[in-house]
Amino acid sequence: MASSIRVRATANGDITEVQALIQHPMDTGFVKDAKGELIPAHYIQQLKFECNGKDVFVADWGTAVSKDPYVKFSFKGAKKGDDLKVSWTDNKGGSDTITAKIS
Amino acid sequence: MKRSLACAMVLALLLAFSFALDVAPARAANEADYKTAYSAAEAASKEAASLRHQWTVTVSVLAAAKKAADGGDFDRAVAAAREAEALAKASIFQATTEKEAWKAMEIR
Amino acid sequence: MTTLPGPTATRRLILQGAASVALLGLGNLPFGAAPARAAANDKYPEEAFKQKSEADAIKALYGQTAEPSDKVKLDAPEIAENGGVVPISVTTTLDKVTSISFFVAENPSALAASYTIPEGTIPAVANRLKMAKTTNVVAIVEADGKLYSATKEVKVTVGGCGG
Amino acid sequence: MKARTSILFGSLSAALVALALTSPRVVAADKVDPVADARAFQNFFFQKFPDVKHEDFVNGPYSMNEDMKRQWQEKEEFPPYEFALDAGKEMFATPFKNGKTYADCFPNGGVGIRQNYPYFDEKEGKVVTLELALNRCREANGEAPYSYVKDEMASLTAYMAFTSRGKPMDIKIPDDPRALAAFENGKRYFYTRRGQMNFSCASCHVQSPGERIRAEILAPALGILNAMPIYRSEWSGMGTTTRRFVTCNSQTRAVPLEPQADEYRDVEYFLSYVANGLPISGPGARP
Repeated sequence: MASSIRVRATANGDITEVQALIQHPMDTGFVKDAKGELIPAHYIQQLKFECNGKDVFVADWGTAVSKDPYVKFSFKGAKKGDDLKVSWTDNKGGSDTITAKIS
Repeated sequence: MKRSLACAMVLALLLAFSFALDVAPARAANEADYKTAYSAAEAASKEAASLRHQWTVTVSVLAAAKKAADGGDFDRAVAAAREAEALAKASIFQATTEKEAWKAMEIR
Repeated sequence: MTTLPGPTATRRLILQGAASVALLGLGNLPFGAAPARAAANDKYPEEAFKQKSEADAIKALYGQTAEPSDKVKLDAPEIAENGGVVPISVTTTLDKVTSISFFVAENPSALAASYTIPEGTIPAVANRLKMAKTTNVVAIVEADGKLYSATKEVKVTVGGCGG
Repeated sequence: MKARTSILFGSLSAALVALALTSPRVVAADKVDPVADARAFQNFFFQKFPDVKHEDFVNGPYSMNEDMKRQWQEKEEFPPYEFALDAGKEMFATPFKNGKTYADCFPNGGVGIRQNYPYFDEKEGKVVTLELALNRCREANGEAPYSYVKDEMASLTAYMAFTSRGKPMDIKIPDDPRALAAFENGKRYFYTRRGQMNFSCASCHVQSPGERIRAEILAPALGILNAMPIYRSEWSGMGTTTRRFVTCNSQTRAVPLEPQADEYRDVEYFLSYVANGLPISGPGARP
């Protein structure tokens, strides 16, 4: 199955811009399904970006983050070809990880 | 232009007439009253559907009428059936007038 | 365009700050004097995400109150295209930034997202949040141990003509 | 009950007002002339919105409002339909049980042809839309057809639309009376009022594009299908043309027709033809 994480990391000069889109329902636990039962909360709690063995960005998310969440940030100290490891864990113990090359 | 305004007038009359029906029966409605009101409403609703101009509210009010009748509340059931009939008739009127009226809006 | 928080917003923040301080006295908040959130702290701030009000969430997360600052540039739409996907981003010229967080005041729980900004990461984040209704979006930046905030009201309603 | 009848009178007054509003029109000769219709349709929008670039009309509400356009551009940086697009590409590549693939059903392997759909099938004497052709391809290869309103169909059409991005819409009407009748039937459906709200597609998308309907801005009718299928934040999911027609119907409280009903196929034919020349911008992201 293709990974749930799409990531684009482009380096120009010393600054690498990172964009990530993650396929996840991000259910809040307040929404009812067609049969009227509450859909239990199911959302990514932590998303971590590591590069060259160091955390470059850690996101702690609540239920107010949109479905198929998106985040954009930039950081210094990396160059084209370095590996960027992206991993997330959700409140049901689900998780996924991917390693992308900085282009 | 004059002609389409006239059609709207007829639509208004028709609705007023159906609205008046609501208050007619004095004694409590019984199953027979419900049956006649419901069948009239169902016929109008079927015709609206055949013209492919059915309204969602007609369907829901008709269902409400049936539900009320199943619960034995025939007053409410008859009122709902009458309203469903009025809605269905209005949608039939809409279908027939629009057969020509749409041209008024067309970009030429 | 940065909108400086109007006097009412600042007064409200201070008032809420005062209220929560009072609450502190009652020992309601488990860790009143929590240390400012260190950058490397990876623990998921469970408590902060449970707080309903924005002031309590800020208190639970950072243990202090924020003061509005025009160095925090919060970018959010005037009228949200859709309450489920509201693009919100923040940039700041402050330095030694260790954390950035977003709060949606009248959401079921105010804290929406909190980001740890390690050394070497540019203090700017863009994300898409859910908003329950028209309310204030507050961005908080923790720089050199102090908190700075920017607030903007975003209008939210449903679309379409009914059905 | 009282609320319902008051809404009824409300819609009646809306009807009266709308009827009075429509400017007087001389009844045109009833010879169907699609070329003239398309020119008049496009000129109406070009004159109504002189500062909107012609190819921008395909961006629907975003061609009408700056604040919305900014939110759209931010979404387009990493659009929410990425997943549907990748799924569609994968589905297009995976062969059916009998070894064939979608590419065998479509000219040019299904790549870069979306701008020619819907087309008039002279054998069948009816309009065939892209969604219908996809399901017929599945059935011809022994596979179960997909729902017209669910994600699988949207992923397929998203991929095919993506391969045609930027190509001008190019719908042909053969010199066949049945094709002209289908075009006219589509036009009639577009302008016919329906539902208790007594709105036609034109009431919103011709009379008041650019205006707000609660949180949303109404899209102009010109090029309104060029971005299909669309990822709608409101549905937080993909939507095919069929799903859009069905939901528009229920919003005006009209009972929707069955998917790929003749009227839906014809109105798609009409709307696509009058948008000839405008670029395909699918898949799109919308509020």
